[in-house]
Amino acid sequence: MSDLLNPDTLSGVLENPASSFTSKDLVTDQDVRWCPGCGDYSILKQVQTVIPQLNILKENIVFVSGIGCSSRFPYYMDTYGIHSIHGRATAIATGLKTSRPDLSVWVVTGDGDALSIGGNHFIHLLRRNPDLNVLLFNNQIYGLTKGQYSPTSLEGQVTKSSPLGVVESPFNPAALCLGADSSFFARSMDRDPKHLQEMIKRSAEHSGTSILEIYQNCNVFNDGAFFIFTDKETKPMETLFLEQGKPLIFGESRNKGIRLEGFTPVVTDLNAAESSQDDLWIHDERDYVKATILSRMFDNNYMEGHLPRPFGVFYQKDRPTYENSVNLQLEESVTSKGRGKIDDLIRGNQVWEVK
Amino acid sequence: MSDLLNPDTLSGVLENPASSFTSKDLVTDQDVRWCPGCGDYSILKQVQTVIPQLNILKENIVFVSGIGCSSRFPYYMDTYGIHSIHGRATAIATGLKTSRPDLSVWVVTGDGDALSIGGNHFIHLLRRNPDLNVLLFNNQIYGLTKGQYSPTSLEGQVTKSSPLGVVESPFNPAALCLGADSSFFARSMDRDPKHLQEMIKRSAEHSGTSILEIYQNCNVFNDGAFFIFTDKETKPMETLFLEQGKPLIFGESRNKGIRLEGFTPVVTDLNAAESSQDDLWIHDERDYVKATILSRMFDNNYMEGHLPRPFGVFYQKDRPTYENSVNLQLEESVTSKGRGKIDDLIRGNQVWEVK
Amino acid sequence: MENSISPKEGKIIDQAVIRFAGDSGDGIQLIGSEFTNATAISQNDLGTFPDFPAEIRAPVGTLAGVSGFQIQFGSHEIYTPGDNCDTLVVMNAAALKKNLSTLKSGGIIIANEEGFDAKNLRLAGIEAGDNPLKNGSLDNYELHTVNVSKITREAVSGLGLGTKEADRCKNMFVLGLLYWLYDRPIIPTENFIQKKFAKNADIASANIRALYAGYNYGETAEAFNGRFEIKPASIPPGVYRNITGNIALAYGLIAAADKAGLQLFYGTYPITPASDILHELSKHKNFNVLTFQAEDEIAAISSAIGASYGGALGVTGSSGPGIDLKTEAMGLAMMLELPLVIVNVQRAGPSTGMPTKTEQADLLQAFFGRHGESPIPIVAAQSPSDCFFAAYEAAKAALEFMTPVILLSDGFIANGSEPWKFPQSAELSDITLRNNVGSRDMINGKYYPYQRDERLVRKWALPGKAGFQNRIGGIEKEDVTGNISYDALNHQHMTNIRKQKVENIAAFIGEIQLDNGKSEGDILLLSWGGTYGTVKTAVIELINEGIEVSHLHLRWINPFPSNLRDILSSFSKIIIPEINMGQLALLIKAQFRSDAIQLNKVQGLPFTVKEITDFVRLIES
Amino acid sequence: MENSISPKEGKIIDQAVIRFAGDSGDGIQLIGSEFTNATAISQNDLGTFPDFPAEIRAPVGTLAGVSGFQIQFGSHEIYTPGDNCDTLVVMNAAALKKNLSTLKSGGIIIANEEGFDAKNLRLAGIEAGDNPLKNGSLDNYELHTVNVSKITREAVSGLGLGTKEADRCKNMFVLGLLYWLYDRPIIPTENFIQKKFAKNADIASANIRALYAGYNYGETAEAFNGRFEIKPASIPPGVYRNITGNIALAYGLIAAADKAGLQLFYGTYPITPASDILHELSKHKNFNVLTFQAEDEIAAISSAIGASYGGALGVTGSSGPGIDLKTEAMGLAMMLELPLVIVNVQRAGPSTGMPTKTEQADLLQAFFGRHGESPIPIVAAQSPSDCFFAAYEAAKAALEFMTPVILLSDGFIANGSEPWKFPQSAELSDITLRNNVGSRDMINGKYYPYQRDERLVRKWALPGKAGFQNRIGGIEKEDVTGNISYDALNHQHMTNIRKQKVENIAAFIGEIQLDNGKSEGDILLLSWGGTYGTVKTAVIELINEGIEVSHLHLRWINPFPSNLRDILSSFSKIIIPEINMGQLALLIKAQFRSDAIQLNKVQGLPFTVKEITDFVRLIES
Ligand SMILES: Cc1ncc(C[n+]2csc(CCOP(=O)(O)OP(=O)(O)O)c2C)c(N)n1
Ligand SMILES: Cc1ncc(C[n+]2csc(CCOP(=O)(O)OP(=O)(O)O)c2C)c(N)n1
Ligand code: SF4
Ligand code: SF4
Ligand SMILES: [Mg+2]
Ligand SMILES: [Mg+2]
Repeated sequence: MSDLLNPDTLSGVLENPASSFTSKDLVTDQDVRWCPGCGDYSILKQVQTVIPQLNILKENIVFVSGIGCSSRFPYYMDTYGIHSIHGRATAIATGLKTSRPDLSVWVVTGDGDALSIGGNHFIHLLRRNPDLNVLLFNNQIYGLTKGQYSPTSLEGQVTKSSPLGVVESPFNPAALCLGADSSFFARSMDRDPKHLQEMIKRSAEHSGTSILEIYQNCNVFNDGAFFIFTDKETKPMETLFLEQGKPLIFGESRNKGIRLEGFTPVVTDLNAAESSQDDLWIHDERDYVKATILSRMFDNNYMEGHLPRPFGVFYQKDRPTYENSVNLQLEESVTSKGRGKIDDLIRGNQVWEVK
Repeated sequence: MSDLLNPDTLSGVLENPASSFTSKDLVTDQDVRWCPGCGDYSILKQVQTVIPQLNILKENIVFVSGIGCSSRFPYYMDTYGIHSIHGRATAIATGLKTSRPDLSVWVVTGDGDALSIGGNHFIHLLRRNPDLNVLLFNNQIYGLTKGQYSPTSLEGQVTKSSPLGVVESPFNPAALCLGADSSFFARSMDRDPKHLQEMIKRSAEHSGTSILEIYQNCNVFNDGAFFIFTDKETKPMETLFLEQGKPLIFGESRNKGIRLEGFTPVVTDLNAAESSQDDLWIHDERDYVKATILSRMFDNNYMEGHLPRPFGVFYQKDRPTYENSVNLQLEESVTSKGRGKIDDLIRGNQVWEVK
Repeated sequence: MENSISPKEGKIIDQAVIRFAGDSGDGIQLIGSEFTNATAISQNDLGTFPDFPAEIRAPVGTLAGVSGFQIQFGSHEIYTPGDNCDTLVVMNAAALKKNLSTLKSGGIIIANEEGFDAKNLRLAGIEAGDNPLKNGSLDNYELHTVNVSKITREAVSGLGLGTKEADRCKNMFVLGLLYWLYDRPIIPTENFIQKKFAKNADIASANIRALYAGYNYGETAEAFNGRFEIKPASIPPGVYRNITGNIALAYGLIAAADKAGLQLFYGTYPITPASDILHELSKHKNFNVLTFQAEDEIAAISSAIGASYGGALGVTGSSGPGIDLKTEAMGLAMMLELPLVIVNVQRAGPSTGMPTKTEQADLLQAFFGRHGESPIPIVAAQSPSDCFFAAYEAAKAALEFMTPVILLSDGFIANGSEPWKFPQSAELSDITLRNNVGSRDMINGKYYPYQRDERLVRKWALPGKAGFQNRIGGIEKEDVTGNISYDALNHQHMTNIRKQKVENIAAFIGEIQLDNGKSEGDILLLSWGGTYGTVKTAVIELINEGIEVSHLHLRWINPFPSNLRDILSSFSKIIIPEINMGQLALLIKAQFRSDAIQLNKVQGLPFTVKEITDFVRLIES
Repeated sequence: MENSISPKEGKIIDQAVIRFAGDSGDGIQLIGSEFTNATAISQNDLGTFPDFPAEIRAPVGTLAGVSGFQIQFGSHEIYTPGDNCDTLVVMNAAALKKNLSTLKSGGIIIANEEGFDAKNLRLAGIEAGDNPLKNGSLDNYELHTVNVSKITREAVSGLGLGTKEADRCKNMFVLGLLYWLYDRPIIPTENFIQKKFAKNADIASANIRALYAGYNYGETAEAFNGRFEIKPASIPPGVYRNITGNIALAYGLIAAADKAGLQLFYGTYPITPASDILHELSKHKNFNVLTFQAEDEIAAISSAIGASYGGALGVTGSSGPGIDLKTEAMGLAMMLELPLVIVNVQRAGPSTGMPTKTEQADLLQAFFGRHGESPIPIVAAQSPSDCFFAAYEAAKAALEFMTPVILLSDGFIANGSEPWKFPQSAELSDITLRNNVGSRDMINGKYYPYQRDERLVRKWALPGKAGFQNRIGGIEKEDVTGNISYDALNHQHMTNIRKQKVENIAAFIGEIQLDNGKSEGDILLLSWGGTYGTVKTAVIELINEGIEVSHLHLRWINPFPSNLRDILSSFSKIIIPEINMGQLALLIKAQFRSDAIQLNKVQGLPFTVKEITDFVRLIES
């Protein structure tokens, strides 16, 4: 909210000239308690690598998380932080950001935390669009509670709570976000540090709620869920990295391209004589319908003739942020009515005197 | 669940040979307590008109609602019914339908009940896809609590809780449903009885969760929110009625058509010499991308050159219902292991005897 | 403003209770509040209570559609809207049927004749032949049947209004008549009408004509055997206003935030009867008040916790069902040791219950409605205007002790109103914040979020402050450092600290004083929350009768005032009247007096003074 | 099965406590349960308790990563896992550091030498020079340092296993050694291994070799001054199995639904320590058990309510934070008067607290954790095997009284195990359903959902039954008809009925008997829930010492047994030990004995027997 309205909240910044800091400065004295080999380690590292490059004052950064393995994150970041309760990080962060637009607020959450118990806050967050950076650790399992299926677990997946296989069909996070008017959706993975770093940067730069879905390996309860996307062997054919303004190309020797036949994405062999790059689908982050089609490139990777899984920024849209709209109203009412005076308020407009 | 598994639950049906009944048989002795002129009256009437035509046994029908003006509905239907708590009707109905697939379960909910407090259950309902018929009374306001804005209220709308106008952008229910993998979404309105009846029938016929969004006038707290779609004057130009396999046509004398230029819907004047009906957008309920584009024909109707608002079935998809998948697993395990014997279960596989 | 029409001699009475009743559409609440203002200006003390129909509007003319408004006013102090009324105004048959039981025998009935026609009788479920205005069933009341509609139409004729519009002025006719009968100033209402219909002169003058028509009807019709005069009350001198509980509560929050120099962040989800707090606060953005209408109550309290973490005064408010949903996050706030005010405007439960009716059955939930040992301070407002001070105190305690505080109100005081000798903001006690961290709070160069002062209160290092980065969370933490800890003795230590910290608030509250009566003796009435006015009135009556009874009223319930035990042990009988099945009683029995006597009522209604006096007489004899 | 290796003479002792401790990856829980089975087969009575690390696995070798398992067994009845252990097995330095305090002085330590190398010492935060195995700090214990890894590798060599795989057999070596030391049968474990690794013969034989290697090490190494023999316990004859609380609870629910001929619908959301109930139930679909993993706890209980409305036995289960979220829907179920079991496996709170630790601090929440007057029956399981009967009783009461019932368990008994002389299903009492509506339930041709029998219980007309269509809801309703009603006296009437209905369950419970001691006297220990075994053991000890003390244990807490008042009034001192700050104590003080004495512990751990006996001696003297 505006300085005018609440001078002291910004004191921290004022007192401190922009101090630059390194990744090391973001490490806390707490020993990291994830299982050896957990994908969370990589994500933590990439976040600690990227943040110093964003020139934000360290003291203006807040990490808010829910409950889950992923949600232990704030304890490992030497910033301000709240390790809250299951599913509510998004709601807490919305309140914080609305009241303190000057802060850089990050949400760390899991597929269960964000999409199961936190689903309602999640879609309303997207609708309101405050400027939060949401890191959604998707390991397609409940890690902390030791291996029950989550809303992103695959049909048929055998887990502690689905001995005969999951019967529900999983959420498609990209599609869900687009349907809820997300202004920024991107996907990356724990095992591609460079890409992950870039996506973290993009998320941070976006003004409005940015959702970064990160495929994260839970090597204890759902090991290998994403190997097909991360293994040298399979990665080239199974992953499609999106770049703004560039054609959709993938494959060992980037020899495969994707065309749109009507609304249907079709894979073409770029080596084949007849085909050319000219008629390939050109990625446009601003195109909602294209993003929708990308979100539907989500089919079971063990199916014949399936499409590669897209990674990168699916969609980005400029929308007013919630905190701006709210605080604008606040400031306008100050401008129009003047800063409120308690005594006038309490007195109201009809009084009488008893002598 | 299958007869085999629980014989007594079906007793009602067995005792009673398929009894036919009329709309009157659906009326209860409770006097209807909505405000005079409320759109809910029409919806109640259409539901009571359609249901007898569906040849379901009256005793197999259950109406489940949350809290809200709309949610008083079950008290006015002489079927089984639960008037539950705010936002939870969808979850209660899911439990009921999963345990009792033999029943015809209907959910009556409001824009606040379903999309605000009930948002999480709503999207998970769509993901699981039990065979429920959801009637979503959208009046873009909280009626029962006397006029606060809802998640479907328009930006700028002045309500008791937004004296300076709503700053949030509303949910787009159609888009939200598509994003959450809805298998059936349709839209109708309280003031078009014929169309509403048809849509209720279509919803009931769909196997899986059918969402029927009904524009409903709250003449006390949000009067006229939909007049532009319901008034004789404006209706022809502002509404687009979808028919499977038919071109998108609207207007006074059905003289306007909609073409797709790439992904962009464009209005064409059918009287104009050059244009013909041949290149018009043909409605296909099975086309997800087209449904997505339809869902985005949602812009502010007071904007220049805006598109008409679609009504009818946007999208329908065949997906296994949750209760079928669940009960299939249940029956399979009975077939494979045989009906469980308690004594074997309790005994387990390692015992010892103390003499 | 002053009264233009000189009062003709009237029968002098020292108090009166009037009840207006009619269809939701008849504008009953409006004339109720106008009559209230006129009465306030006449310097009578007063208490009011609106009796809304259930939330959904029922068809016109039906019992379910009846809306009522009751006011008690007098030349002495008034603490309740009164038990039964002296004068009952009914706009239709349903209104009479529903409210006759509240009229004293011999009381005055003013009935709108048209409201008793065949149609209205049918809608009220009365046989056509049984018109109570005609069948003598009202013989032992003073019945005045007035053809309000007809006279009103005549009065406004010539202004070119349709009958529908004309009939909308009926309520003003009735108001005018009551102004005459009870000798109230008419000008203020005239001004009010002018302002209200500034944009529509005809409607304005129509209403004003109707108002005077009613007044003159009284003057001329000779129907009434005289009018009444109530002398100004001898209440403390000063400037007064009339205020309802919910508005006072909203002002109390704004005043506290303002005094503390913080933003007020109100995260909430609409629910009866708490919604008016949201409505009021949303009007005052220029006080740096931010209202957040969340998607549900969980997000509501969570957003307030987030705002508190950022340095705002976070507040959340709801009623029964919504409070249930907040309990998990309340536990988090308690664990984080962040300031937060949780407002519960209690309504009749359980479950959805009777949303428009009052109850005080959420006290034990406030104490124990969370898993684990999760102590949270509790303060309960005792009257409409006290909602201001209770809210201010709750916020002050939350900020000064870094803790969530539960503020209990109820539908009765939230919607009820009373005159208020409002304070000046300068008189409000200062609020000392814990957010001024500095190097002195460092332990060799490091800041630990759970360092505590002698009262066991931690500091509030706000994001933006360099070098004070800290992480807090809901998992059990090591004291001082705040690091996650599963250590057995640390858990016991933290459990004790969280308990002790709340008990330390007793010093902040100070000792409690008896509200009335001797400091020791036979009977003590122990009340809390919204029953204050009724019990106070009952005690005054009893003492006047010569019955020896004292009255102690609790505003802080957790912790209990330090001298509560002493006071309770000074009386041989403790009577605890509650609008529940005995919730405070359970706590008092467990801790102080196992022989406490319960007086309970769970009917969605406040106690009547008579219910209390009768019970005490019973116990006493 | 029977023991193949004939027992060599051993020192005869009548009980022992062993604690296995190592890294999460060392397979401690596995050998714990195998040792338990072997002990059970030896016909000793026993009690076990696993001591899991906090939920997230910490890096290997760290204190945070230590996993433990304790078992007490003896030739007499055993009711707890024991306070301190006689033998402590540690696989690494961290395990020793974390658990040494639990070892009796002079106790046996069996240490895996390799687990104390430089790296492991560092990880455990021990100076390289301070290796406890070498620095004499363990002198007053009987220390056995064994090079487990080395011997194990040798034992399995030739099977072509990698060192990693070979080392995975370490736990079997240790198990074998303990089998020798305490003379347990080895064959059952051999069979178990065969089954477990059926698909991988090498791994199987490697484990078996390691097992025997350990056994033989004891036999040959001469390291131990003799082995121990514990004679079979003189426990009631019959067929026994070993069972944990969560499994027993799941079975109890299945048995109840089966007996009632209903589907069991379990709607839940995973949470420690309740998740195992879901895991177990999801395996038994062929018992017509439907498990629904909901999106959150609100949907979990809501789905169960829906299933109950449809005629299933609806059950929902969770722990602290999840229970908070269910409170609103619990109020609805109470209002609807539908059968529903709400399982709360209590963990250490408040807020997220310490999820893997135990506590019984949710009792008052069970009573009062909902807005309004919302009475719900409460039953608390008292031991692992009692979870079966408690669950069965809870379900029976829910179905026969058409009410939600809260079933309290806790992490201690949920994860702990004990031998169980399990019942035959035929012995389980019948369950009489209320769903058989017929014409006799019609009032002139109409069915009203809130007609009641003499116990005030309504009927359960299920959808599908023609002519019995009915609507029920959470708004206050008129008795009998169930129509929405805002009538004041009806609300009082319904409030009383809902209260009375729960009290009527006292008849169903029957009178309660003392667990031990004289029927009147000086001291009564009053316990509830998971403290049963500890208090029982303490009382036996005290009585043997000649201290006069009696023991009463409550399984039903709401309503209290009808004869509770009489029993409590027969003793001069009532001591109430609880793993909370005094929750049952508050209720007992309020209703029966304001002088009750509290013994409270909130450390995430159960009481030790000694804590109880010490306290009683203190009070007694
Ligand atoms: C209200 C509540 N319900 C349930 C839990 C138990 N719980 C903790 S984390 C979690 C899910 C973890 O899954 P996810 O969010 O995907 O995070 P991950 O551990 O996989 O990183 C659950 C069910 C809880 N702590 N609180
Ligand atoms: C847990 C809870 N929170 C809030 C309320 C108050 N409440 C009742 S209905 C309602 C919203 C009604 O709006 P909608 O769902 O759109 O239904 P409508 O009345 O407009 O038909 C609210 C906020 C409640 N009853 N329970
Ligand atoms: S359980 Fe899975 S997600 Fe959690 S820390 Fe371990 S590997 Fe990572
Ligand atoms: S408030 Fe609005 S929605 Fe509710 S009954 Fe009245 S008109 Fe209908
Ligand atoms: Mg996960
Ligand atoms: Mg609505």
